Amino acid sequence: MTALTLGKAINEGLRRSLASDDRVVLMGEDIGTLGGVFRVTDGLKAEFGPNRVVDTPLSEAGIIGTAVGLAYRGFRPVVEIQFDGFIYPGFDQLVAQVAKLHYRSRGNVRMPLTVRVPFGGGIGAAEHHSESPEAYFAHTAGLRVVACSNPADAYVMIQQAIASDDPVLFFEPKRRYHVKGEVDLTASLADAKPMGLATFIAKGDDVTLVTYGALVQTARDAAVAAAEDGVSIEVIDLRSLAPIDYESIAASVRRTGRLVVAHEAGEQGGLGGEIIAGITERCFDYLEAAPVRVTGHDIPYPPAKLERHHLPDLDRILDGVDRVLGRPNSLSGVEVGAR
Amino acid sequence: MTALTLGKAINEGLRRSLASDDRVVLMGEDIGTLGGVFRVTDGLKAEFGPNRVVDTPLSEAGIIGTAVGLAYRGFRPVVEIQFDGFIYPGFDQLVAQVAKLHYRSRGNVRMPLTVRVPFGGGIGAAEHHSESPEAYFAHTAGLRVVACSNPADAYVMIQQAIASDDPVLFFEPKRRYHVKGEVDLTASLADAKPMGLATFIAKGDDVTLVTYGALVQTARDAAVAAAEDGVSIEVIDLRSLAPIDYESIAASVRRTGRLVVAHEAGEQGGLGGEIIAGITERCFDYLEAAPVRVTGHDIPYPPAKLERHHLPDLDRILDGVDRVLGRPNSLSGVEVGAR
Amino acid sequence: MTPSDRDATGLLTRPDHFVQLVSPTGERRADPEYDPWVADVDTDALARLFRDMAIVRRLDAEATALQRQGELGLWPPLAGQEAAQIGSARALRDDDFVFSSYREHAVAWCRGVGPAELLTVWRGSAASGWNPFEHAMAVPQIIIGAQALHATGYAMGQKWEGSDAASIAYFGDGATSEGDVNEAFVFAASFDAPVVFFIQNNQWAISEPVGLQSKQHLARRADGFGMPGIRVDGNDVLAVLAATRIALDRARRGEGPTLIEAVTYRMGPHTTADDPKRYRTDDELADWRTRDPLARVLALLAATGADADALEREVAEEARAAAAELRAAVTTIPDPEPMSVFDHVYAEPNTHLARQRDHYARYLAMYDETDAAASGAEGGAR
Amino acid sequence: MTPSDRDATGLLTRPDHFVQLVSPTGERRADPEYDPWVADVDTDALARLFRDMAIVRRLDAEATALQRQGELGLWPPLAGQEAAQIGSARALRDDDFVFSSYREHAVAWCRGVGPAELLTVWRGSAASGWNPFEHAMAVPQIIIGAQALHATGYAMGQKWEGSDAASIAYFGDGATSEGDVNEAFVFAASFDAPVVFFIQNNQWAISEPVGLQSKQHLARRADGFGMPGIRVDGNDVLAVLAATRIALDRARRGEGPTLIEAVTYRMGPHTTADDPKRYRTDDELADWRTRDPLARVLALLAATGADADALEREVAEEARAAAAELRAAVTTIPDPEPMSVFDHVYAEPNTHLARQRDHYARYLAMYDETDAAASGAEGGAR
Ligand SMILES: Cc1ncc(C[n+]2csc(CCOP(=O)(O)OP(=O)(O)O)c2C)c(N)n1
Ligand SMILES: Cc1ncc(C[n+]2csc(CCOP(=O)(O)OP(=O)(O)O)c2C)c(N)n1
Ligand SMILES: [Mg+2]
Ligand SMILES: [Mg+2]
Repeated sequence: MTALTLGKAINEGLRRSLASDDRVVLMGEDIGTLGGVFRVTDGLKAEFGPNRVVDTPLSEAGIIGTAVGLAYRGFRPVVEIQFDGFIYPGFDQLVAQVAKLHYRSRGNVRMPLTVRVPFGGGIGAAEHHSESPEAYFAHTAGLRVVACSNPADAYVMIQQAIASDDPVLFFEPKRRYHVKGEVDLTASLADAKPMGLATFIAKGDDVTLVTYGALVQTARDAAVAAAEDGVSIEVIDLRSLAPIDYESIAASVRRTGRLVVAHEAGEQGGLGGEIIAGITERCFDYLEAAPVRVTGHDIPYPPAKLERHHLPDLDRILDGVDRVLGRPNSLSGVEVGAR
Repeated sequence: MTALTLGKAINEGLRRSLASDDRVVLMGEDIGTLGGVFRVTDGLKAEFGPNRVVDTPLSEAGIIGTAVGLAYRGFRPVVEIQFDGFIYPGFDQLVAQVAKLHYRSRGNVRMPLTVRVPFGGGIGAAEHHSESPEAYFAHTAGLRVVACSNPADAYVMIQQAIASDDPVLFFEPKRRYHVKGEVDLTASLADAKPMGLATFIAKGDDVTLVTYGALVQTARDAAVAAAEDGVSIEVIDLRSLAPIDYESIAASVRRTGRLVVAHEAGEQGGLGGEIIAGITERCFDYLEAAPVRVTGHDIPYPPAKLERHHLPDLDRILDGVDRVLGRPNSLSGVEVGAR
Repeated sequence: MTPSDRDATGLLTRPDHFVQLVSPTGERRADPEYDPWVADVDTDALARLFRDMAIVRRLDAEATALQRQGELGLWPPLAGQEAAQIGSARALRDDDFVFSSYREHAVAWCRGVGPAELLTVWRGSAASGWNPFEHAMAVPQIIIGAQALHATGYAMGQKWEGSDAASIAYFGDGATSEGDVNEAFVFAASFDAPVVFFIQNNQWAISEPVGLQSKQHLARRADGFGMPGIRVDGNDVLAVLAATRIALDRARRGEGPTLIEAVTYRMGPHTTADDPKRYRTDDELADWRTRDPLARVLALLAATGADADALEREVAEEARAAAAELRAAVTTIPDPEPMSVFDHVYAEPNTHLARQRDHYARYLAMYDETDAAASGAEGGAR
Repeated sequence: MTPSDRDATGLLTRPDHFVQLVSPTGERRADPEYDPWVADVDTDALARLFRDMAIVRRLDAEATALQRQGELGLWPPLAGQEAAQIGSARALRDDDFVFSSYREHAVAWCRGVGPAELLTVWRGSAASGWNPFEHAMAVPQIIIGAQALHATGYAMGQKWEGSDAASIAYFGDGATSEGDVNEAFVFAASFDAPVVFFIQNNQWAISEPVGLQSKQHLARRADGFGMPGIRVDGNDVLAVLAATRIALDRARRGEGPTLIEAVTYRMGPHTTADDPKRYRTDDELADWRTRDPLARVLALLAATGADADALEREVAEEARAAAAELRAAVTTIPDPEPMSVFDHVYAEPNTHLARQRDHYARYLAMYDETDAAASGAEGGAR
């Protein structure tokens, strides 16, 4: 085991994928010489050369569209989108091409792209640098969507995403890039937990708390805090956002009867709704209270000095837990059905 | 009252907006000389001239991006996207600019754009011509999203959308373009029902059935068919997809205790999940069964000969109604929670 | 086929040159720069090009008829663009790769796409009609311009592999306004990708004249992106062949992309759903008919002493046969199985889709049972 | 200011001309085409241009320092690009409209944007610092290239209204690879929009050299889109002024868009978060220092007999004062109210957001109550 930051763990995962399959190519803005604005690809161009780690022109549609062509040719492109908010110029190529080509070609053309997206807020950044666009992609048939939350997972999951014959949107919680964790660099992929499965981060009996990405750590902290208060929270790191591992969540909710979903993305049309609907469908008779969403507001990502009033934090998650438990909370006494 | 097709009703609404406000400009591919591929803008260029009804170069980002500039200058651009599947090249301008500019400019710059999108399937079209991308926009803070379902609404709502100081995605159910209905062309906008409110299409006591766009007619037919079977369905035409008129839906569900949501878009991350979560939050104690989604599959839109196996139709909606009522249905005996 | 002493980049020196080797009336026009590239095209070869064009014109007409008769959902006719498509596609090697839009039926013909394969997607029977790797040609692209980037990426891969094969992207005049096409130019130039950008400027993007997209010749777009641009008479099959060969030769030699603007005309509607009378005049059409790509080849053949009439008759017969084959093929295209709607969404197992598929199978089965139970009852399940 | 006998489209005749009116060492270079456009720039006017450049350089350095000291979250320095920005912005009329990227602090200076207005967004205190309509300048655009389309649309509106005002879009060399910028060229040309596309080619897009984006001079991009392109020494304030005036004049006279490539250099990091040592050499920087935009104006002034030393001293004093004002301003920027996070999402009432806002207000209020109840307790609510 080696202690690595999450960013470095991804770097090592990329290195291993590059080394083990010469069809893997990395593409993106500033990923080569500079090693990426977060240094996630640091050293890889020097090691594998400019045809394997490719600095591209400044054009997201161009990057994804040429990656499609490379996939046609049998390559496995790993694309970096510099920040979450810069993925939209490439949206058409992702939604109309990457997601659909396997279907369109009746299985003849595979699109084993991995699209790496540093996502989420909490770093005091400028506009467009803190977004959580994952729901757009989870709603897009043909794509798989995953989010890592810790170095060990990140190291394995990036390799699984690259090895997948389906296109994978790979979300990296940028504000956790510098958090360290133990990583087994020699772990074999064959034995690894599939990236489609969720992980139980903390066991608990009273409430099931589902989240992903940067908020997993916050949820874990919330569980610790709640335990002091006598509330036992089961924390699930979703990992796969599409498809969702409903089996794991449902198993938990059948025990706890209560569900809280937390994400940084806005509530309206966010994944919280999907998960609550999916679980209500599967566990209706087990639910003891209406599931609760704790999310970012439905606003454009706010300026840095306001982001703490946007992002779910430990206290807001615990307030959501209180709501689902019917304990005193911010909405106590409010007729929530009112409008 | 005049009997008009839905397409013609929108045409009349556009005409009235163009006539009453000289800052209104229509922009799009083939909307001028040709009058649009669905003829929705027929005759308007001849009537208002080429600076009011503008044939643009073939570029969706270009259309929406220049419309942003026109809005800066005080115009009210009404943009036509030729088909649903062609909106994605303009996604970045919509999500990163149109949706955010009022916020970014602290209220100084208004974006009173209307983006007209013929949407949905059922017309036997080629790929990319039958999509339902509404959930992407409903998840985008700063946008409003509406869908009309009949000529009378279409005539009023298009004018309301154009008059709105917020950007509105205006979804038109293309397979209903040719369906006629009575329209009051002299109706005053001031008295009209706000486009943010849902409409009760049929009153009923047993099940609340929520849908929008082309499926409203299907839902109405389903209610008639169910009535023969002794089941009383309340049909709600959502009209506004963001924000959602939860007050109307909740009022209904509190009476019926049962909710079915139907849409052509895929289930995963679709609006059905949002509505079920929102209603569960508001009406948990009133729910007598798990709400049910009846949606298109989570697949790329299939070839024409398969679309009837993709789109929810009367029978699939009634099967969903049977599920929520616990009557024999396609999933009878299936442990739905199994995975 | 490659005049070894020639430097293809010489074409950069005449950016405004309009390449025409055969005039509309069939005269052979000498062009010292382009002639060597078609020196091998003797009477027989020219006859073969004519044959290609005549057959695809006939197939196109047949497909239009099939659409009118309800056998196809839609058809985008190529009539008028035979020389642009045949001239360019006949310049390709088998191991070059084609990325086209929806109108390149003649290119598909050259790539060996069969009649049923060609019609499948327009009949609405399946998401596509052929395996791209069998014909080295991607299936039709409907998102305007998107394929330009795919061709560029593919070519980058060809280059990185050290192959001397190239790729070619076909798109229309309207497509040049899309960001994707311009970004493809940027990438192709930056990576010296062995790709040919082949614009069929057929004067129209549905109802919009090319002048709305650009006030400059489209071939001139190339220079600013750092590649040569060739403006060629797209109704002159010989000139198109020469231009495409030059561009492919540059690509193979590692000199990067070339842009070709083939000036041609869409004689028919945009698709069978379109009515061109709403936006263009009969005169315009009549004018372009005088520049018909087939007629001039026949005239040239006649002028060079070939028995053009005999050829025409012979080829007409072949074309009739091909059309009959096409017509026969359309009914052989199988209707898809209902459950195939779920096939190929993913390459790997997907839990969510598996469940959805399973539920839909039960739904369909319920109807079968209901039908069986109420056998003879009309109106389906309910 | 407009030599009435000149046809600005004459510039099309010299597409490869590199416009330079003042050499790096301060010699005035005659240019018969461009000289008339700056004939009014006498010693005083030149001194004013120098003053602008010197002050913005100082302000830029101060802002960088403020970032280092934690007063700003981020700062994208303009150092090196003073002539490009001042020369172009001083060519504008008050009723022209500016759409810029994030680095055009000198343009903002010319538009009368105040120090607090300038810093607000970089301090992270609000979504933007000024009202675009007060300064006829949009707030900074971070999505690369998006503003090129906004400027084009705005200009279309100006034209439709019959105004003779113009708009200008500022973007970088890297931005030319984005689809949006190319689509803006298409629209601008198609509608003869009175817009100036002003590229500051500062040689780098973060770590990527301009050669990765284009192998051709960026000014050459213009011709293929049907507009003139001017390549100008972006470190020569006089040349930039002349070029921008020509372009604006064309716009006002209904002749449509012009593309200007101002060849300049970013002396500092991309932003304060960047470390340029990772991707470029000290030699390169040193080389560009010899082409400094300020030094050459001083040299020219000295050569024309002005007291350059006095001017420099005087302006340094002014710049110091401006910097002090900037520093003072930063702390006057109010911290935002928590609930303002919900402001201005919509222009009209929105039921969903109103409910969400209401819930969050209750949430915050709960903490106030808890705080009040447990007054003195540490660590917030829990
Ligand atoms: C992104 C996108 N926008 C719009 C359309 C609708 N559309 C289909 S064909 C067409 C015109 C294309 O013109 P051109 O590129 O000249 O090709 P041509 O049809 O003339 O061969 C348009 C606007 C589309 N298919 N894709
Ligand atoms: C759409 C988009 N992609 C990526 C980025 C990240 N990014 C910010 S600045 C920059 C480089 C811009 O280079 P250039 O256009 O030359 O402008 P300069 O910074 O040199 O002034 C990049 C890639 C962005 N802001 N927007
Ligand atoms: Mg065309
Ligand atoms: Mg730059």
